[in-house]
Amino acid sequence: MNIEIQFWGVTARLAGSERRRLSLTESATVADAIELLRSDAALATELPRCAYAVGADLVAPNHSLSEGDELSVLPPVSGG
Amino acid sequence: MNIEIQFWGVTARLAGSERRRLSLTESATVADAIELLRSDAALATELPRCAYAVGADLVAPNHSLSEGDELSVLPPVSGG
Amino acid sequence: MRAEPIDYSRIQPEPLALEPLLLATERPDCGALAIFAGAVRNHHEGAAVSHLIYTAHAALCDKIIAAVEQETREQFQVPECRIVHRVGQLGIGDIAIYAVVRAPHRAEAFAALRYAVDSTKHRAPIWKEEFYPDGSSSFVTGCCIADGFEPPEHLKQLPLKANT
Amino acid sequence: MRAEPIDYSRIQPEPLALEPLLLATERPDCGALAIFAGAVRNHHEGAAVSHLIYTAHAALCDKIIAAVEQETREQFQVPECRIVHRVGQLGIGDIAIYAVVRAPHRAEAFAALRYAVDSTKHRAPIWKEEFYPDGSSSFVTGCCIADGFEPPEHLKQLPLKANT
Repeated sequence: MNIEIQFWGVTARLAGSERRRLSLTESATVADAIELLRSDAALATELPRCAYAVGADLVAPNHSLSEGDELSVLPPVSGG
Repeated sequence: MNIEIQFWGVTARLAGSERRRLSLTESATVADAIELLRSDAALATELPRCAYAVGADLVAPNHSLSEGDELSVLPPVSGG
Repeated sequence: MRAEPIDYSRIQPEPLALEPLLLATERPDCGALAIFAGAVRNHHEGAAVSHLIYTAHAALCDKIIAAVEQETREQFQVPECRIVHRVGQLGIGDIAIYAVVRAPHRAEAFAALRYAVDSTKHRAPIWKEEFYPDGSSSFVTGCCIADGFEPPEHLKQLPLKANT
Repeated sequence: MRAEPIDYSRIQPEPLALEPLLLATERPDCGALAIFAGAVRNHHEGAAVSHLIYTAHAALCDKIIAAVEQETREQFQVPECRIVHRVGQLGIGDIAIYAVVRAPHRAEAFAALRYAVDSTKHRAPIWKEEFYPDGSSSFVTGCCIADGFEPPEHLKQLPLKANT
């Protein structure tokens, strides 16, 4: 299946883009997507400090992904 | 000497007036003025909970009064 | 940041305005602005309240509130602290007190604001008379200024407008 | 006090206004109003800052800030809590966040305000990019949302505008 990664904050800078399509096996989880993203050396060290969301829901690493999901990569926040 | 007492808050209600002239001996202190005011039964119980000021200065009981001083009787405060 | 301290009255009979306090304290080095407003409630200790009358010893208030502002700035290392209190008749929802603190960071702003408000309530010679729907009234029992009172030197020495 | 919850956007590209938050939260039973404003400072960790750009995941922010507001009201028993955050380019002195709490008494208002601001800063998906006088920039190192992350049920279940 295909999902779309949405990079936020510094991760967009590191990824060189705000979006990236990812191809995953049918039963893939958030953790599988992270594992695939880790092959990008620029992102690898930042990913463990990130949170993840699908749409407007924060999701845990064991969350199962579905075709067409938008998975947000949320680096440490600095609002206020 | 003569001084003028200025009653604030509930003490003005208890004294029945916002002001009262007091005749004191020449070397009188704030404590002496308080002692004289205690003869007013309506005020007697409130006075120990009051602070005292001459003009815009808070004063301690041993503060010496002078002719014409305005001595403020300041009951417990409830601003804000 | 400003050329000289802006004079203002800490005790005001008119409705209090927040905007002048904010404008007078603007600073580019302060990321945190903390504000407290005390409004007249429609109840106190279970009894309905229709309105209040605040009275204040204005000259002594000005001096004591100026001292509270200075203590707040020094103890919490905050560049700006301003407090104003209204007197006269106030209706439900009317603002009786504004306290404003500006600081580089929020932790000291919160702590300083709390100190400023608590100190003003405990020490400023202001009295609240509550009026009830039946027309009766009573003075609210408050804090003894005299409790362990030992007039600190700086309270006697501070100029009236020591808010630089 | 009001007929129905007033809808408002917690993430705004326009300059933030305090007045609508105050009007929307007025209550005759609340004597304490505590407000925090976070403004852009001209310095950060010793370096001069010329301006900032805030970005936010608006939909998730709205949900998380709504949850923070609800937690604040429930944990501190305060009837009103509102938080808004600005996004886009902000200059020095511009307000990035307002948080407003109303409560019957000041103690809970202070505590609730602090919780609301701290929680928003730690949990809302908002990122600050600082720009320096030489034209360079960097993202400010912030708080890991993921630290010990276990998404609480109410964060998933809250309707987007759960601010009654």
